[in-house]
Amino acid sequence: MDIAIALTPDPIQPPIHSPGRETGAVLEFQGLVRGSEGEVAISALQYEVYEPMAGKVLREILEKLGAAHPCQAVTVIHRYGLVPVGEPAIFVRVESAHRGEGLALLEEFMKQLKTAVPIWKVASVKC
Amino acid sequence: MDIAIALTPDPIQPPIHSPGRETGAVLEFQGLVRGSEGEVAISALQYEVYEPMAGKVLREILEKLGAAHPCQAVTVIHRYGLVPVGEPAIFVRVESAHRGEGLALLEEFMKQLKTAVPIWKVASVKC
Amino acid sequence: MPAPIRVLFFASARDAVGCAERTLPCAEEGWTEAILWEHLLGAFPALVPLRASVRLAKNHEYLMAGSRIFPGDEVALIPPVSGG
Amino acid sequence: MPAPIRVLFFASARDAVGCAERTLPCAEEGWTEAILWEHLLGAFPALVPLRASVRLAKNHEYLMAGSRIFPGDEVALIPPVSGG
Repeated sequence: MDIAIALTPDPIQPPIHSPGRETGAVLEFQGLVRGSEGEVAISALQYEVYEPMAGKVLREILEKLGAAHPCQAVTVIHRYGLVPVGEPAIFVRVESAHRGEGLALLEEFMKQLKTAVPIWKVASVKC
Repeated sequence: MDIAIALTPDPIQPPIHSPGRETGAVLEFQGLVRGSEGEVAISALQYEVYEPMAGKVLREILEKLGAAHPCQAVTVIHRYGLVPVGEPAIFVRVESAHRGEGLALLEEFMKQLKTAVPIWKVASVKC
Repeated sequence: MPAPIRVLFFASARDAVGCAERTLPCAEEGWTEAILWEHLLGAFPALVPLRASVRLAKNHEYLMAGSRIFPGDEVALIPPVSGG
Repeated sequence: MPAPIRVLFFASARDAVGCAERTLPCAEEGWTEAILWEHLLGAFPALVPLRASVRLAKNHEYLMAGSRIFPGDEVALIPPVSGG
């Protein structure tokens, strides 16, 4: 399974994608910063990342998940620093022969991301 | 839940999307035509659709799923006629506050699409 | 004389019958699903092997158990679908 | 004299300690996780309330049960994560 991981302080640009002839399912997920936290309107969230460890843990998670749910390619981009409301903090693309493996991998990946990858929302900017 | 449905003989152009301030998850799925059927290399699949009924059934499915898994907006585009290998036959976008509802809706939608919506792969074009 | 019912054939049903659309004269008091199938299989014997897998729709909705078909209705033969 | 260990503080751990990085002198034979925590809590009492929720990483991997920390290692305090 091809794995591409990027951690970047810049706005996420989903990379151009040219699926292979045997790709039957392309799933893309974007997690956007929402405009409120509890009852408070915000304009941005601040993310912090422990970059070398986050990259390593992301790769380990994806390698294990790729063995359980064989997919063809996974791309993960996580932004850090200040991310404005409405913009993606994370982008995930999964390419697979059939949608079942892709959905399973994406769902499990997001769960593990949120328990194991050293990335934090550290502050919000009020409107 | 906003529902947009299109059935088209033309290449699918995912519509420009501007999520609302409370959208936290955008999921996109594309089902592509794969380059082989069994052991045979193909260059395209021919889809047939019973258009008025397909549109109606798609809407009914999405309305029911939106009650079970509240999302903000769903867009479905299904292409018919000849769809070349590597191009999407279906595009689905789900916008929701959190990814859980979106993933549940997408997964269930694809299952019901494949059992209830009058669209058929009727022929393949060998390479 | 009552309007005929319009019958649409899709995918393998169309291939079996050799046409996409036909009309069938229908009694004013309508037909049950079973009677409709009798007429269909009588008119199109090639449908016999498809009978078990084909669902019927009336006016763009799957036929509910107990529904009747009346003159002027649009009926469609829906073989197992394979979209996506 | 052995190299110190490098300790990195993230998110709430950084807020509690007031800095992102410190060094701690470490004995040549290394420390168990329990001994490391003793040193950390002694040097940074503000970490006490975070102790239960913070995981430790060594050289970019979560510390395994029974692992030891040696001079020159990079240790990180990982409060509950919240990416995505």
